[in-house]
Amino acid sequence: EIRIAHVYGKTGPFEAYAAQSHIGLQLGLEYATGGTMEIDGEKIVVIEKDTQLKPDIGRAQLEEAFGDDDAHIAVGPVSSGVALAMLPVAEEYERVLIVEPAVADSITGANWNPYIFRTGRNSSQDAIANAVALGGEGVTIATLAQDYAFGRDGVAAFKEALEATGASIAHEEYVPTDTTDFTAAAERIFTKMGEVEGEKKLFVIWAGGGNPMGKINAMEPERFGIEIATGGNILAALKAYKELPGMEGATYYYYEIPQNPVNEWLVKTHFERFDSPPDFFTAGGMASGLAIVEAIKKAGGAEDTEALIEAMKGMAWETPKGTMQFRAEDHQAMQTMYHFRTEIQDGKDYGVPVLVREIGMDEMNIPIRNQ
Amino acid sequence: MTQTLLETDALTVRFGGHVAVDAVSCSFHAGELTAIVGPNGAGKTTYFNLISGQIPASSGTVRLMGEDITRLGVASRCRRGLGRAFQLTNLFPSLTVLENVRLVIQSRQHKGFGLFSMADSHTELTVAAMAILERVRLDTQIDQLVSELPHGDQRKLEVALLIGLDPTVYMFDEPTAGMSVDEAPVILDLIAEIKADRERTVLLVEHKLDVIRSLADRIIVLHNGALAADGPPAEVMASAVVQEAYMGKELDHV
Amino acid sequence: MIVKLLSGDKPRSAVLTAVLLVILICLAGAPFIFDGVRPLDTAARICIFILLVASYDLLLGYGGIVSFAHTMFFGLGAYGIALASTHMGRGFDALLAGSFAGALAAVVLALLIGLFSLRVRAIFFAMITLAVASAVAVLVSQFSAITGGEDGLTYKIPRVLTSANRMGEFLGTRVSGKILNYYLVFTASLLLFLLLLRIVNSPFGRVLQAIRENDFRAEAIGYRVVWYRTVATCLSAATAALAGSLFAIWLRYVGPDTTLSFEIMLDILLMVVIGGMGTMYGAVIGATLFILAQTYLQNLMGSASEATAALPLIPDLLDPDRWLMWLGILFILSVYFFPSGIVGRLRERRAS
Amino acid sequence: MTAAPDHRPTFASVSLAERLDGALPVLLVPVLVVLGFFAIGVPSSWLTLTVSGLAMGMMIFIMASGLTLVFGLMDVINFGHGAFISVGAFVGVSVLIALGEWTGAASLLLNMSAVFLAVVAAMAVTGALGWGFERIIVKPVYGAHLKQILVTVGGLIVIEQLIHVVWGPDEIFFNRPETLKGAVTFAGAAMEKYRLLAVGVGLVLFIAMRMVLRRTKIGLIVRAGVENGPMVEALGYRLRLVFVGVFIAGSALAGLGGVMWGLYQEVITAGMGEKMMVLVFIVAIIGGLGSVEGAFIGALLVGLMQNYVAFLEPKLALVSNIALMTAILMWRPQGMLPVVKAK
Amino acid sequence: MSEPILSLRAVHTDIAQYHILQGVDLEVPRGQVTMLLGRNGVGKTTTLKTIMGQWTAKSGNILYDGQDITRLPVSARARGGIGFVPEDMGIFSDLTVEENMVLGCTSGPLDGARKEWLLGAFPALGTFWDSEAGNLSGGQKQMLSIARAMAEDRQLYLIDEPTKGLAPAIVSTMAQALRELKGQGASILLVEQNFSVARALGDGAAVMDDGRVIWTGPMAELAENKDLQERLMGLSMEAH
Ligand SMILES: Nc1ncnc2c1ncn2[C@@H]1O[C@H](COP(=O)(O)OP(=O)(O)OP(=O)(O)O)[C@@H](O)[C@H]1O
Ligand SMILES: Nc1ncnc2c1ncn2[C@@H]1O[C@H](COP(=O)(O)OP(=O)(O)OP(=O)(O)O)[C@@H](O)[C@H]1O
Ligand SMILES: [Mg+2]
Ligand SMILES: [Mg+2]
Repeated sequence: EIRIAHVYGKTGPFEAYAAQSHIGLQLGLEYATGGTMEIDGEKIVVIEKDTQLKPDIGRAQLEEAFGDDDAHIAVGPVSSGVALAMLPVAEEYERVLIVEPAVADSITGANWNPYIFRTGRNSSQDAIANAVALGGEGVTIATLAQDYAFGRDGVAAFKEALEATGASIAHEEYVPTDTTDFTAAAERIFTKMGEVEGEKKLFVIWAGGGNPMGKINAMEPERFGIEIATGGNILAALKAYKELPGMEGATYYYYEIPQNPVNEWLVKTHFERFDSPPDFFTAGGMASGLAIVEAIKKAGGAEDTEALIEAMKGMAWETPKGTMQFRAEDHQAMQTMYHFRTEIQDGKDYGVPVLVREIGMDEMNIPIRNQ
Repeated sequence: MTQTLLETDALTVRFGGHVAVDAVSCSFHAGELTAIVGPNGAGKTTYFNLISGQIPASSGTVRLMGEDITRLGVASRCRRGLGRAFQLTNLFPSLTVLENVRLVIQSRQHKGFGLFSMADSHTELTVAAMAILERVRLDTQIDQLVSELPHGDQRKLEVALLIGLDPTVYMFDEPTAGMSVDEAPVILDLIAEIKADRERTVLLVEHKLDVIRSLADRIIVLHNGALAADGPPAEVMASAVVQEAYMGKELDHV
Repeated sequence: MIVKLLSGDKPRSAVLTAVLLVILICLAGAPFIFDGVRPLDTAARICIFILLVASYDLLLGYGGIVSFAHTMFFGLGAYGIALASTHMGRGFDALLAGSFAGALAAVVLALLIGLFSLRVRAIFFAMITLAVASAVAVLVSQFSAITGGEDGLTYKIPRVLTSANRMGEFLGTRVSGKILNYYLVFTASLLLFLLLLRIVNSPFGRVLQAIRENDFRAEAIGYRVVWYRTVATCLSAATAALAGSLFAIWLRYVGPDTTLSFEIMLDILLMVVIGGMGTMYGAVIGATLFILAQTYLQNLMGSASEATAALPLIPDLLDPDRWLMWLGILFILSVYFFPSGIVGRLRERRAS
Repeated sequence: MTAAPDHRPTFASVSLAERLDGALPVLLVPVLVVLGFFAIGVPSSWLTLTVSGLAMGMMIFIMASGLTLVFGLMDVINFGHGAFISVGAFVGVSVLIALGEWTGAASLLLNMSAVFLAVVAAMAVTGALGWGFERIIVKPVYGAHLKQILVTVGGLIVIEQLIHVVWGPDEIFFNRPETLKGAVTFAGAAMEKYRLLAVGVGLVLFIAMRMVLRRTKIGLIVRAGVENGPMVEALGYRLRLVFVGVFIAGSALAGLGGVMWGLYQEVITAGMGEKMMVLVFIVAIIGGLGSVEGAFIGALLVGLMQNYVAFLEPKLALVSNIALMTAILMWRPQGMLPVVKAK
Repeated sequence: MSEPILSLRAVHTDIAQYHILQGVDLEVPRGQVTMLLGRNGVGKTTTLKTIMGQWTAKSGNILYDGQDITRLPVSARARGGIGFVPEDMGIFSDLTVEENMVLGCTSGPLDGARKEWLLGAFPALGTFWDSEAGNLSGGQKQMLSIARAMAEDRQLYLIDEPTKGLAPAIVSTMAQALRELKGQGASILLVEQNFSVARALGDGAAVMDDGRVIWTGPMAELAENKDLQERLMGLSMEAH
C-alpha cells in the first residue's frame, strides 16, 4: 500500500481552509487514479494528522507519520510557521514533504532541503503576479501591508517585479497585523499620494480578517484620484469586493476562470457533492494529490525516495489551474496566475473576479532563493 | 532621665485637608511605658502608623536612637528595632500558629534570603517560637490554622508576633480589645515584663482605664491629632481635657 | 537522603507517591519502555513542561503573583538557543552561550518588570504582564530579520544529539543521538526541578508564602516585600528560560507559536491549577496529564466517535475536530472538581 | 497642661492644585486633542484623525462597558466577555442577513429598524448566555481570580467552538445597511457614516449607565458584596440575584458591543471578541475599576492615541496602548477615576 | 409576659469538621436586653452567626417572632427584622460612610430624623460622612457598624462586642443609644466582654461555655454574685 500523510491544521482558526485542502487532496487522488484509489495495484491510504496550527505539534505529528506510521509522502500544512518547523523532519527521515498551501518564500528558499516540494504558490508568485497585473508605464503605486514577514516580503517582491513594468512605488505603509482602524494609514497614504501626478493606485496586501479595502474606500480615495487594488481571495472574502466594482488585481484561483478538463471535473464534482463551488485550497489540495500520483507512477512506486525526487524534479502535470511544473532548482511549482477585474453580477452576493488575462508562468520571473 | 529611644518632632500628616496628626513632638525613653489615650479618631493609630512607616509623614521627623528614619520604609524601620502590633488583627491566616511566629523570628535573625537551605532544618527557629507561644499560652494550638482561632486567641497571637520580633520600641494598639477578662491579664503581665527590661520602651494605646492605671508610667493625650497633655498618670487623668473629651459621663450615672 | 533530595517536602499521600514514582520511572526509561518517536517526543515535552510549570508555581503558588508573561521568559530561553545556534553555528558552545544568554536576558527583564510593576496592585500587574507579553509576541513577529518573524527559526544542534548519530543497540532499542538528547532534557529538568523544590522549602520560600498571605504584615515584620517578589520573579524567569532552552534544543525549531503564544500561557495555568497550586508536585501531575491529553485526546476521541458512530449527535460531539471544545470543558471541570488541585485532593483524602 | 481644645478635627484648607487634581482626568481628552493638533500640523488630517479616533473610542467603550460592570464592579476576570462579543456579532449579523430586504433598501428608517432588531436579538441571546454562564461557570469561583481566568477561558473556548458548530468555521463577510455605507466629507476630512451611529449609541449608553448606577443602590450593593458578601446578605439584600442581574447586563452589553463591532468590521469570526480582550481590559483598568466615566474617558484616550500615533509613527502604534496604561498607572496607581479599589 | 422574640432550641452547629455549638438553648424576651457572656472561644460569635444564618444549624430550631427561621436564607432573616453588628464590624471599606449607612436601609432611603439621632450619638460619623469608611479609626468603624445596623427600625438586634476599641465617652453614648432603642420596643442580644457595660445594660444574661449555655438568669443576679461569676467565667469581673 502507499501511505500518504496529510499533516495539517484541522482545528484552530484555519479550520475552514484545512477542510478545503483535505477535500482537494482526496479529489486529486480520486481523479488521478480514475476513482480506484490505487496506483499500479497498490492501495492509497491517507493518514490524517492534526497540527492544531502549532509548529511543535506539527513537527511531532510529521515525525510520527514518517517514523511510526511509515508514511511514504506527506502533504501539508496550512500555516507557514508550522511548515518551517516540519522541513527538517523530512530531511531527517529522508522522505518527501509536499508543502500545500503554506506560502512563505523561505520554505523553498533559505530553509529548503531536497526533500521539500511545494505545489502551492509562494508569496513572491502572488506579489509578482500582482505587479504584472497592475504595473505599467507612468503608474504610481502606494502599498499597504501588515508589518510582519509576509507583508514585508510581499511588498519587496512586488516592488522588484514592478520595476520591470515601468511603474514606481511612491510610498510603503506598514501597519500592525491586527489593525482595525485604517484612518491613520489612509491619511498618511493620501498625504503622500496627493502630490503625485498621473495614474495612482493603492495596492493592499492583507492576510486574515479585517477589511482595509472597504474602510479606505469609505474614506473616498477618489478625492485624490487613487484607485484601490488587491490580490484575489477566498470566496467568503469576496463579499468585501462588492463595494469595489472595477477593482483590479491578480488572483490564484477562482472556479469560473480556468478552462481545462481537470477544473471542469472539479467544479462539477464539488457542486454535486457539496453543493458549493471549490475554492482556493480545494484547488491547491487537488494539485498536490495529482502531483503525488503522477510522481509515483513516474518513479514506479513510492518506496524509493531518491527515485521519487528524481521523478518530481522538473515534473509537469495537469491541475485545476492548468499545467504546473516543479522547478528543478528549488522544487517550487510554477503556475499560471490570473489578472482579474471585479464585477457585480446578479445572483451573486460578492464581487466576482472576472478574468482580464492569464499570466503564464513564463511571464513571471520568480527568484530562486534557496542557494 | 534615661536614654531617649524614640523621638518625634513636629510630626504631621494630612489627608486632603484633614490634619489627622498635628505637629506632635514627643520623646520616649528606655524602661518607660507610655500610654497614649484620646477619643476615637484622635489620631493614635495614625501616630503609630507614622512612627512605624505605614503612612508617610507630611512633615516632621521621626528619630530612632538618634537616627532620622522618616524616609525609611516599613521593613527597614522594623529591622532597626521598631515593633508594632495592630489594632485590627492582621496575621497570616492560612498558616499555622507556629509558622506565624517562626516567620517573625526568622526575620529577626535575617534568614529570609536563605535560598538553598531547608526551612525545617532550622530548629533554632522552632525552639524560639515555642518559647514565645508558651508565654502567651498558645502552645497547645501550634498546629491550628490562624483563621480557625477565635478572636481572642488571634489577639494573643498578634502580641506573640511582636514579642518574637523583640524590638527596642514596642508599640501596642489596644492589645486586649475583645479579650475576655480571664485572658487579658496574661497579656498585661507580659507587657509589664517587657517594661521591666530597662533597654526597651513601650508605647501602649488603650481605652481601658484600669489597664492604664496599673501599667502606665506616663500618659500622653492626643486630641484632634494634637498633643493635648503629657505627664504622670494621676495628673493627666484628672485634667480637664481627659475628663471632658475622653471620659464623658461615667457609665453608671447615665 | 531521598528526603534531603526532596528538601523534606514529602508527597504526604500514598497514592501521590505511587503516581509520582510511576511518572519518574516512565520518564527515566521512556526511550526503552515505549516504542516509536511519538512517545519519546511526548516524554521530552512532559519533562520540559514539568520544569516550566514548576517555575510558574514558584511565582504563582508560592509568591501569589499572577503573571501572564511567563511564556515570554520561556521564549527568551528558546530564542537564545536559536539565535546562538544560527549565528555561532552548530555546537555545544552555542547551546551553552544560548541558554546562558537567554536566562540572563530573562533575569534582567524580570528585574525590570518586577521593580517597576510589582508595586502596582496584583490584578493590574497581571494585566500589565498580559499586555507586555502580547506586545513582545508582536515585536518578535515584526523584527523578522532577526527572529524569523511568524515563521520562526530552524537551526542545527550538535550532531551528537541528533538521530544521525547512531550508537548501537541497547535493550533492543537503537540508541541514537536523539536518545542522548532526551537524557540531556530529562536530567536537566530533574535537577532544576529538585532545585526549585529546595527553594520553595527554604526560609525564602516561607517568606514568599507569608507575603502571599498578607504582604502588609510581612513588611511590618521586617521583610522587604518588593525585593522578595522581585527575586522570586527573577528565579522563576530564569528557570522558565532554561526550560525554553531545553525545548529549543529538543525541537530544533523556535517560533512565536511554540514559545510565546497566550495559549501556552493558559496551558501552563491550567497545569498548575489541575495539579495543585503551591505544591510543586502539582506541576508534575498537571503537566503529565495535560500533555498526555493534548497528545492523545484527539486519537481517543477519534476512536470514541467511531465506536459511537451508530448513535445520533454523540459522534458529532466526539469528532476529533471538536477536541478544543472538550479542552475547554476540561478547563471548567478541573476547576470544579479539583479546587485545590489533584495533589491537594489526594492529601485531603489522607487527612480525613 | 494645655487647655481642652474644641471637639472638631482640624481641617486645613485644600490647595487649588489638589482640587484640580480631581478634575484632571476629564481634561485629558481635550489636552490630547490639542497636543495632537500641534503634532500633526495639517488641519484636515487632524480633523479626520480626531473625529474617527473619538468614534473608535466610542466603539471600544461600548465593548468595554459590560466589562466595567463585570470586571470593574464585580471583580470577575471574565474572558468569556470576548465570546459574548463574538456571539453578539454572529446573532446580530444573522438577523441583518435575514432582514436583507430592509438593509438593502436605501431607507434610513428600514435600515435602523433592522439594526435595532439585530441589537435586541443579540442582547437577548448574550444576556441569556450570560445568565447560564454565571450560574454554571462563574458562581463557584467568585473571589478567586485565577480560577476565574481558567474557568472563563474554558467557557470562551467552548462558546467559540459552539459558534463553529452553529455558524460553521468560515469567517462571515457581509455588507452594512445601505444608508450606513460610505462617508460624509467635511472641511477636507472624510468620516465614515457608520461611526456617527457608533458615537450616538455610545453616548446614549454612557448616559444610561451613569443614571442607573447613580440613581440606584445596585452599584453599592455589588461593590459591598464583593468586599464582604455575607455582610450584605446580613443587611437583607439578595446578593445572588443582584450579581446575576449585573452579570446578565454585562453580557448583554458585550452583545451590543459585538453587533456594533461586527458592523464596523463587516466581517465576523468566532475569535473576534477574544482579540479585543486585551484592549478592553486596558480601558477598564486605566479608567479605574468600576467607573463608567473612567472607562468612557479611557476609551476615548485609547481611540485618539492610536490614531495620532499611527499617523505620526506607525511602528509605535503597537505600544501606544501599553505606554498609555503604564503612564496612567504611574500617575494614578488605581486608574483615573476608580470607584472600586483594586486588590 | 408574651412569648420571647427569639428562642433557640438545642442548636448544634458545625464549622468544617469541628462541632462548635453543642446544643444551645437560649431565649431573648421581647423588649429586653439579653447579655450573652463567656470566655474567648466558647461559641458566642458562632451562636450569633447561626441565628443570622451565616452558619447553618445542623440540628435544633431557631424560632424568631413565632416563626421557624432555621432554614431561611440570611437575607430573608434580615428583612424579617434582625439587625446584626458582627464581631469584625463588617465595614465596607471602599464605600463612604454615607454609602455604608444607605446600605443599612433595605426598604427605602435613610430617614432624616433617624440620621439626626444617630449622628447625635456618634458625631464622628457626621464629620466623616463623605470619607471612605476604610480610612476611619478603629473606634469610628465600630460606631459605623452599630449605626448602620440601626439605620432602620429592626425588631431584634444581634450585637457582637460593640464596645471594643471605643473610648469611654463613646461607650456611654452608645449605651444610651441602645437604651433608647430598647425604649422604642426593640429587643437586643448583646455579646460583651466589658462587664460594667453588661451590668449597666443587661436585663437578662446567658453564660456560655464549651458550645452550650450553662447559666441563664437576670443580669442583676449575676452582677451581685461573685462566686457565680468565678464559677461561670473563671474570674470575678470586678477584679478587672
Ligand atoms: N488613610 C487615611 N485617610 C484618610 N483619613 C484617615 C486615614 N487614616 C486615618 N484617617 C483619619 O484620621 C483620624 C485618626 O484616626 P486614627 O485611626 O489614628 O484614630 P485613633 O486615635 O486610633 O482612634 P481609635 O481609638 O478609634 O482607634 C480619623 O478621623 C481617621 O478617619
Ligand atoms: N472558621 C472557623 N473554622 C474552624 N473553627 C472555628 C472557626 N470559627 C470559629 N471556630 C472555632 O469555634 C469556636 C467558637 O468560636 P467563637 O468565635 O464563636 O467564640 P467566641 O465565644 O465568640 O470567642 P471570642 O470571645 O474570642 O470572640 C472556637 O473554638 C474557634 O476555634
Ligand atoms: Mg486606633
Ligand atoms: Mg466572638
